[in-house]
Amino acid sequence: MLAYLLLLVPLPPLGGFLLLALDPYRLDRRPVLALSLAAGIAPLVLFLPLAIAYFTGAVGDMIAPAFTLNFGQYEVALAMQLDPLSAIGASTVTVVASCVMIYAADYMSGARVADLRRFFALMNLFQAGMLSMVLAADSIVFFLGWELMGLCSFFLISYNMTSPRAFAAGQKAFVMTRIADAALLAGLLLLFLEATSVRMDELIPAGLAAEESRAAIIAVLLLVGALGKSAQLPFQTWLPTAMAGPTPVSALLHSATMVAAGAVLLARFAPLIEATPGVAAATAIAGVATALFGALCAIAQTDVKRLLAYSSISQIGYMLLAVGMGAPGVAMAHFVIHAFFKSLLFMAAGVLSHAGGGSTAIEKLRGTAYVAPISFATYTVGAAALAGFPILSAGWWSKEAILGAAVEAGPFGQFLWLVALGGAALTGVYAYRPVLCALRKPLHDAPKGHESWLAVAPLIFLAIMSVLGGYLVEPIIHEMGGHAPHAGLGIEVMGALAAITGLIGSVAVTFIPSWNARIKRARRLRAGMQMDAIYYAFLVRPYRRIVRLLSGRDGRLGKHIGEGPEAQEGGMGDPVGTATVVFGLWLARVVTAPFMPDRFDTVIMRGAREAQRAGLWTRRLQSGRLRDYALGFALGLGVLVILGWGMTWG
Amino acid sequence: MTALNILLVLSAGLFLAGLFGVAARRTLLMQLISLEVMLAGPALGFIAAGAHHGSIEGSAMFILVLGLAAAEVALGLAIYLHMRRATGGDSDAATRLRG
Amino acid sequence: MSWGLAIWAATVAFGAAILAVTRPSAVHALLLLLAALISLGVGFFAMAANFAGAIQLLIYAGAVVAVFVFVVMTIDAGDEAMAAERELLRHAWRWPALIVGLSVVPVIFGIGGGAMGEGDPAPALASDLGLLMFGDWSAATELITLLLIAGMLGVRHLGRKLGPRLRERNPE
Amino acid sequence: MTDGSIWSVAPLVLLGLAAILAMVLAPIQPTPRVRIAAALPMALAVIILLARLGAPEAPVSMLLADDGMARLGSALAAAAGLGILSFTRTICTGREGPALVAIAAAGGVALASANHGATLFLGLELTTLPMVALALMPRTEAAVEAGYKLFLIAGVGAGALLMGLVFGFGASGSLRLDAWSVDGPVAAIGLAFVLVGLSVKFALVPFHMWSPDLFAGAPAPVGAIAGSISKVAVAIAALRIGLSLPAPEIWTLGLLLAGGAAVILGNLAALRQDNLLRMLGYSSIAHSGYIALVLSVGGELMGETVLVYVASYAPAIVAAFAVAGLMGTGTRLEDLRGLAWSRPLAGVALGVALLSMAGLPPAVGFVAKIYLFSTLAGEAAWGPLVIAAIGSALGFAYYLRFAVRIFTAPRQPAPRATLNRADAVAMAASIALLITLGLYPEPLTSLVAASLP
Amino acid sequence: MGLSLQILLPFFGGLAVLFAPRFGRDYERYGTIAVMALTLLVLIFSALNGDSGRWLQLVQADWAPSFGIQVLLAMDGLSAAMLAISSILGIVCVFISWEVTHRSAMYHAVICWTVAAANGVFLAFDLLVFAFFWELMIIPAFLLIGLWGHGNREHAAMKFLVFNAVAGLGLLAAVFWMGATAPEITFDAFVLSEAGYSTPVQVILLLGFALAFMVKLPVPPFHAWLPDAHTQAPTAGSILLAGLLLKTGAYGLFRFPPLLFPEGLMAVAPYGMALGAFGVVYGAILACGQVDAKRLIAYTSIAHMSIVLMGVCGGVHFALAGAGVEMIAHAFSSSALFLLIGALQHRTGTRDLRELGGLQKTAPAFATSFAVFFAAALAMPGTANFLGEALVITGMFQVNWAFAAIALVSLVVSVVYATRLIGAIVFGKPKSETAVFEDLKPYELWPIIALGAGTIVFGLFPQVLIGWLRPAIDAALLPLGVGAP
Repeated sequence: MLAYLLLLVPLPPLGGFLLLALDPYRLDRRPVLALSLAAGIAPLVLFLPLAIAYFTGAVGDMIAPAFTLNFGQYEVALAMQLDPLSAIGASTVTVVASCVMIYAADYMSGARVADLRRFFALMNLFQAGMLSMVLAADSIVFFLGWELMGLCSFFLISYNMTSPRAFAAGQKAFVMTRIADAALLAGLLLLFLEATSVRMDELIPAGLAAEESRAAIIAVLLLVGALGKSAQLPFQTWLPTAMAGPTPVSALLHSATMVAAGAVLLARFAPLIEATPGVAAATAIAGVATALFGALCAIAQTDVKRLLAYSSISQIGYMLLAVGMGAPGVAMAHFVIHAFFKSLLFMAAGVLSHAGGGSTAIEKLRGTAYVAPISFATYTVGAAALAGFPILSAGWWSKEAILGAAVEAGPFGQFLWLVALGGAALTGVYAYRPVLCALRKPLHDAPKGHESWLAVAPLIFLAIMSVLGGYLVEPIIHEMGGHAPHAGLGIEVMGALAAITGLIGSVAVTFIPSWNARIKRARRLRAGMQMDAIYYAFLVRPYRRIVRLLSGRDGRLGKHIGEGPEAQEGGMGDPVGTATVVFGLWLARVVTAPFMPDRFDTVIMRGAREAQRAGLWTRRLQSGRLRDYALGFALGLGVLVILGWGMTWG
Repeated sequence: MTALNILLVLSAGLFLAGLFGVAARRTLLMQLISLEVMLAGPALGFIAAGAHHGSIEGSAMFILVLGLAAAEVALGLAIYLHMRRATGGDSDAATRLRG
Repeated sequence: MSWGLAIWAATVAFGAAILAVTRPSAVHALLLLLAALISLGVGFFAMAANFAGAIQLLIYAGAVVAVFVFVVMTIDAGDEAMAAERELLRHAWRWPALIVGLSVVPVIFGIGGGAMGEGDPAPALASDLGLLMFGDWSAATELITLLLIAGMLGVRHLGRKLGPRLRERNPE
Repeated sequence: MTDGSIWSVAPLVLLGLAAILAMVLAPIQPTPRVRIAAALPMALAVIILLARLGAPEAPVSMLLADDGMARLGSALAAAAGLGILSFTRTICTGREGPALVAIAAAGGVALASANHGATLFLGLELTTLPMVALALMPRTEAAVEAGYKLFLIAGVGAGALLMGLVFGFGASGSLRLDAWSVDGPVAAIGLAFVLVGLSVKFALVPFHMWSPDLFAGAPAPVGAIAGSISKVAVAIAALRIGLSLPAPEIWTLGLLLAGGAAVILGNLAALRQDNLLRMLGYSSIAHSGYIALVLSVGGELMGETVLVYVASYAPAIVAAFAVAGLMGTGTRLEDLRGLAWSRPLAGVALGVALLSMAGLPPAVGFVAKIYLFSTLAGEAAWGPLVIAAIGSALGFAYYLRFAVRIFTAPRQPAPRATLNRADAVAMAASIALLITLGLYPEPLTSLVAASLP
Repeated sequence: MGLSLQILLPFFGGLAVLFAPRFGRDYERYGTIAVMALTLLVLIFSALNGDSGRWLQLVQADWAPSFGIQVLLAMDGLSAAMLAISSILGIVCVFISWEVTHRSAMYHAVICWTVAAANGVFLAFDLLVFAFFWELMIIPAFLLIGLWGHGNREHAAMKFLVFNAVAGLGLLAAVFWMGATAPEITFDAFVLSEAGYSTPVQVILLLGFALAFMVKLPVPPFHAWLPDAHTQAPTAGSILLAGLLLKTGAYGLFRFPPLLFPEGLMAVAPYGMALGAFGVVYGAILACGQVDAKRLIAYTSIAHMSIVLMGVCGGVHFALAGAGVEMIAHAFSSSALFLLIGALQHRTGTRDLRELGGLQKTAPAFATSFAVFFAAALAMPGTANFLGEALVITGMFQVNWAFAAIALVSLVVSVVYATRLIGAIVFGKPKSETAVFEDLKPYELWPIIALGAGTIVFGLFPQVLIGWLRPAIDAALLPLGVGAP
């Protein structure tokens, strides 16, 4: 019976979305805010008792079937389930979503009612999508949630309708994530063909039982799906530009939930990844490489949101490293902790930038520490967790767990551990830059602005979680069936040293003018190693040239088709289509010219002229003179009589 | 070469003479006269064949031919009188309808 | 029943016909036509088709040609008309002669040579003709009367003074 | 006169009565009433003929046959006459119009049931002379000229037919069509002459020259008679000759040459015609050509094809001429623009008639075309098949040229002209006939199959 | 009896509607709706109490025995779905052309006749009658584009006519040849299916049929008529064209090749799938390059229908089910998009994407409905389009992975053109044309809601739809001897 409660969890946000989007009752500002908050927080209210009951063992794993489909002889049962992964994921999502909803209620209060309604509708839809993905017991609901998140991210990134930059960012995000979704869909469908059923608990064993090459392909496809959605290395360019969206969106989607969905996916299908060693290694390498890449780029950022974006990329890199090392539990632990402190950082940065005159540049944040002390304090706690400040911050525990898991995974793991350690140090450098900047004196006018308690409350809660979260790491790992890695005192000391050097580096970079100038000059690094420009040059521009070539916009193909709309500028080219028309015209002219009763009148006139000449000849015959008619008669008579007579000779 | 053969050849001759007349002569009157000559041909032919075969149908057909000739004369002359006013009796001038 | 006389009469008629058709003057043509028809009548008598001969002489040669003469008299076919006619005829007869000649050859040899099958020649009695015309051939008699009526209707309309409406439709 | 034969001669008698009645009443009564007086006996004749279609044969005299072909032909001729009566207006055909049309119908009936030389000759002449007389009625110069041309050529044709009968009579001793022996040269030449006589009336090339001028010059009823009554009757007479004689070479070869030439010349000449009536004239030559090709090819389907073709052509040409009569003889292509909108019934009637003549699906012409092509293909007569195909392709071009013009939007909205009731009835009847038979050809095909031996 | 009503009712309804304006204003519109609704009711009634065998309903009566033509109408799940769509789209057309006043009686009559002809195609199983309705269908569409279109409509209507008429010849030739060579002249599809032609003969006949279906589908290279026809057609014309005429091509491919030429189909299937794959990519790429909104959607239709072609040629249960679902989904989504673009053009007078924009601000209802069908256009899960494409991809995975990959590429490219479309129309600052823009009127909103509901309901609960198509799919698979893998 309790299982059906599970089905109810994603329904309130869905209902909220419908009410807000279709807006049957023409709600005003206050009811809209109230409804959004209610719909946003309801899943937390519904799911928490279930989660607590589950974690305390009061209720075991359960599956709530929604309805069944049959394709021919296949029975396809859609359902939701409660198991360690979904419990942890769902609880994190609901908690973070509620915080962001409350924060957004204050942050977005300046918008028009219509925009507000649209914003909260999409946020609720997103939460429904994420929850249904996490709780899904079968691949169809999973993919439904997965794609729904992609759609909402597109609309939310381009929330600011009038700015073309926002729309471009949204489009780029949607296209890149869609490439990954296509790979994921392929993987899921292949799995479905293997298992002839959609249920996760049947897909995974079937995937394991599949023969070598197919299992490898499926694993690679799933990995690509994860990389795309979580903006890992090959697909990472869309996340920084996605910062064009409002801060709550960044806080919810592009830090805690959607971007980390890749990690949840890999954790869900971890057995498949581990079954094929090559793919596991690839995941780990991709993770570490992205972590390093993200950290490096973050250092050079001048905008706090882009900095945090790159930091999300690198943190998720760590999660992938954990999964690669065969410890999905550790990855999920870091997912939880990361969700807390990353959303905290985004929201705090939002308040600070509001206080610092609205721009998110780090320079503009100078002196905001004194204007918005609480949010500055919470930001500092978040930064500490991000940098993995030893013992005190939750980030340290989850990062240690990951590094420990890497060390335990053998010689290859130790090498990755070393790289990850460097990454951790770099993380420390960029994590504290905004904090230190905010502490410095304002250049000229002192920043004013205030902190409303509505915005600050979630920050405080998240700050607490960022500190106390460390205690959650052990239980999460055990819940997920992994064992907490104890890599010995030396490794932990090395970790702490890395964090400390990070802090020192950050202080140095901020306050030593020469280092600070070098960071400002690192333009290539700031632009994410120009990966964006490279993609544009090698992928987007050739594609645009093909499209223009085929659609005839460069006019070359369009002109010679002759009359009709083909010749006008714009989207008419379509070589294959016009090829058929040209062939048809040629055929008509050659074969059926005189009989084509059709608009191609040039053809008709030529055909008609021959018939006309013959017609004229016959009409001249009809001279009108009676004597000629009589002559014609006599001629006919003569011919027939001669023939008649001739016939009888035989 | 029985008598009937000769007579039939002569009746064909009459017919062809009439046909020549219609084809060659331009004035309406002469064309009408040639028409009468043409109809005289079959008259002779029917009577000759009827006599040769001893069947009365020849004479009967002769009477029918006669009836036709009479009707044609009437109509022909009426048309001739009417057209004389417009085209002066010349059949070649009457070419309003052509092409 | 003397076939010789019949053939002789037919040849005379043929000669007269040829001359009638080629004379420029209408009056000469008319007279020659009359001669041809009369000689045909004699031929019919020679072939013992007395009733047909009588009809030929009385109606065909008499009444029909009489109408022609009457019409020719009303129009003054003077000599300048004859000159114009001769002019018109001179260079117009070559083609018709050739084309009509086409069918003369097969007629002469085809009909001339064709086997006619021996028939039992018998005089065509008027009584048999009457029996046939109003017995088996009653339908044909009815139809020939209808034909004459049609001709009469046409002539009567052409002869009538134009009604008011018709006159305004064609003013001439 | 067994009782059966009374019914077999009744149609001819009724038509004669109609002619006489119309002639008598012409000077006294106004023409519409005269038309009704002529129409009633005709309608009765049609009904009797259709009723007796299945009845046993009862020939009234040796001159008139009474088999299925004769009855169907007579019915079509009489029905066509009825249709033509509806648009013989006093303005163009004088007070004597109805009488002449009745006579022509009687001639058609006689010719359709002629199995003897006399009725063949009389039937042929009875359809021609009324046409000449009718052509003269408007007394305009063009009409009289057309009448004269028809008069002379038809006279010459009649002379040729008579010579043919003379030779046949001379050779075989009897004037009955089925008694001809075809072996000697005399009979062959005789048959050639008869073929020439019939071809003149059938307007096959090179004897067709009177037809376009007559259609263009003379008033509408004359063209209608030439197109429907005379074509139907001559086709059936030719069919009867073709069926009774054992396949003489001259007959089939003559028809093949004349027919093929007619199809090609008729269609080509009609291609660039702008005058509606002249185009109909040339296209009627072409349709005679198609029938002649079928007659020349023979085969067991020949009878059915001729009857179906004729039955489908007659209503179409009558409808076309009803509309042409309404719009005057000089109607050019341009005058037809937007006819469907200014005169809906007339526009649709002409449109459907043209579609049927072109042989397009919704109208019965399509069925006739199927029969035509299946006969030609069935007998593997590739020459005529190719000629017929080219002909009908050309036919599409000029028929559709006129048909499309009718349905295009008029430049300036022409006033809605009112039709008199008789015209409206005739047009509506022909549309209904053409479309229903086109969509559901079963009654026509079974009727034709029943009427053939 | 119910079946023949499906054809006769709209036909005679059309005739009645012609004279409806005499009785009062807008009577022709109510008349058409009544006719369509009645047809739908009759359909539902005859579908519900249809017998459980292969065919829900079967009507057999001879029409012209001397030519071997008979009235043979049969309906199963697939044709029932198609008939339902045609009636629904008929009603939608009437709603959205509420402001068409130029010769509106004839306009509504033509709509009825298009539906009648399409119903004829969906029901006829006598090949000649099928070919007859197939040719008949072109005429009302030609009139719709030719008379009520805008811009260069004669050219477009003529191009449409020539393409479809010439293609129809292929079908006619094949049908006549089959009918003539059959032992006794008959065009009955069931009798002919046992005629046992040899494989090469089957391939040739199949090409004849396929030519007609592929031009109507349309699949490159026979698609040149679609963009012109759509850009010049009135809104109702576009909807009937996209929603109905394209489906007859798909229905034809779904029904006749497997029934009549199984071996021929198996021989040709790989090439068919390759052509479909090419069509998917080609249509999608061209859609990205379009400047005119309707042209863009026309090219997306080409891409979607190429997926249907791939599905039908797949010969596997999933592929055929996917093709069936995609057909119906595309009917809903493309009709709705055309409706919206039509409404847009009606208000702003232009379809050029460069001059539109910013509708979110001025017309939120329009923007929201556009968003729903934007999701459908890029096959977002939860819409029927996704289900169709996913099934086809699954089928392709079973047959050939390359084609599956290409179909996946179409998923990605569809995002590019879909975002380009919504970006140009909904996003951005309102330009001069779209500054004053009154929102969707009720008579435009209700059809949108109906079509949206159709897409979403079938997307989330496809059970109803797939159940309906099962018998048709199994029948299509039987002769291929493939059965359920």
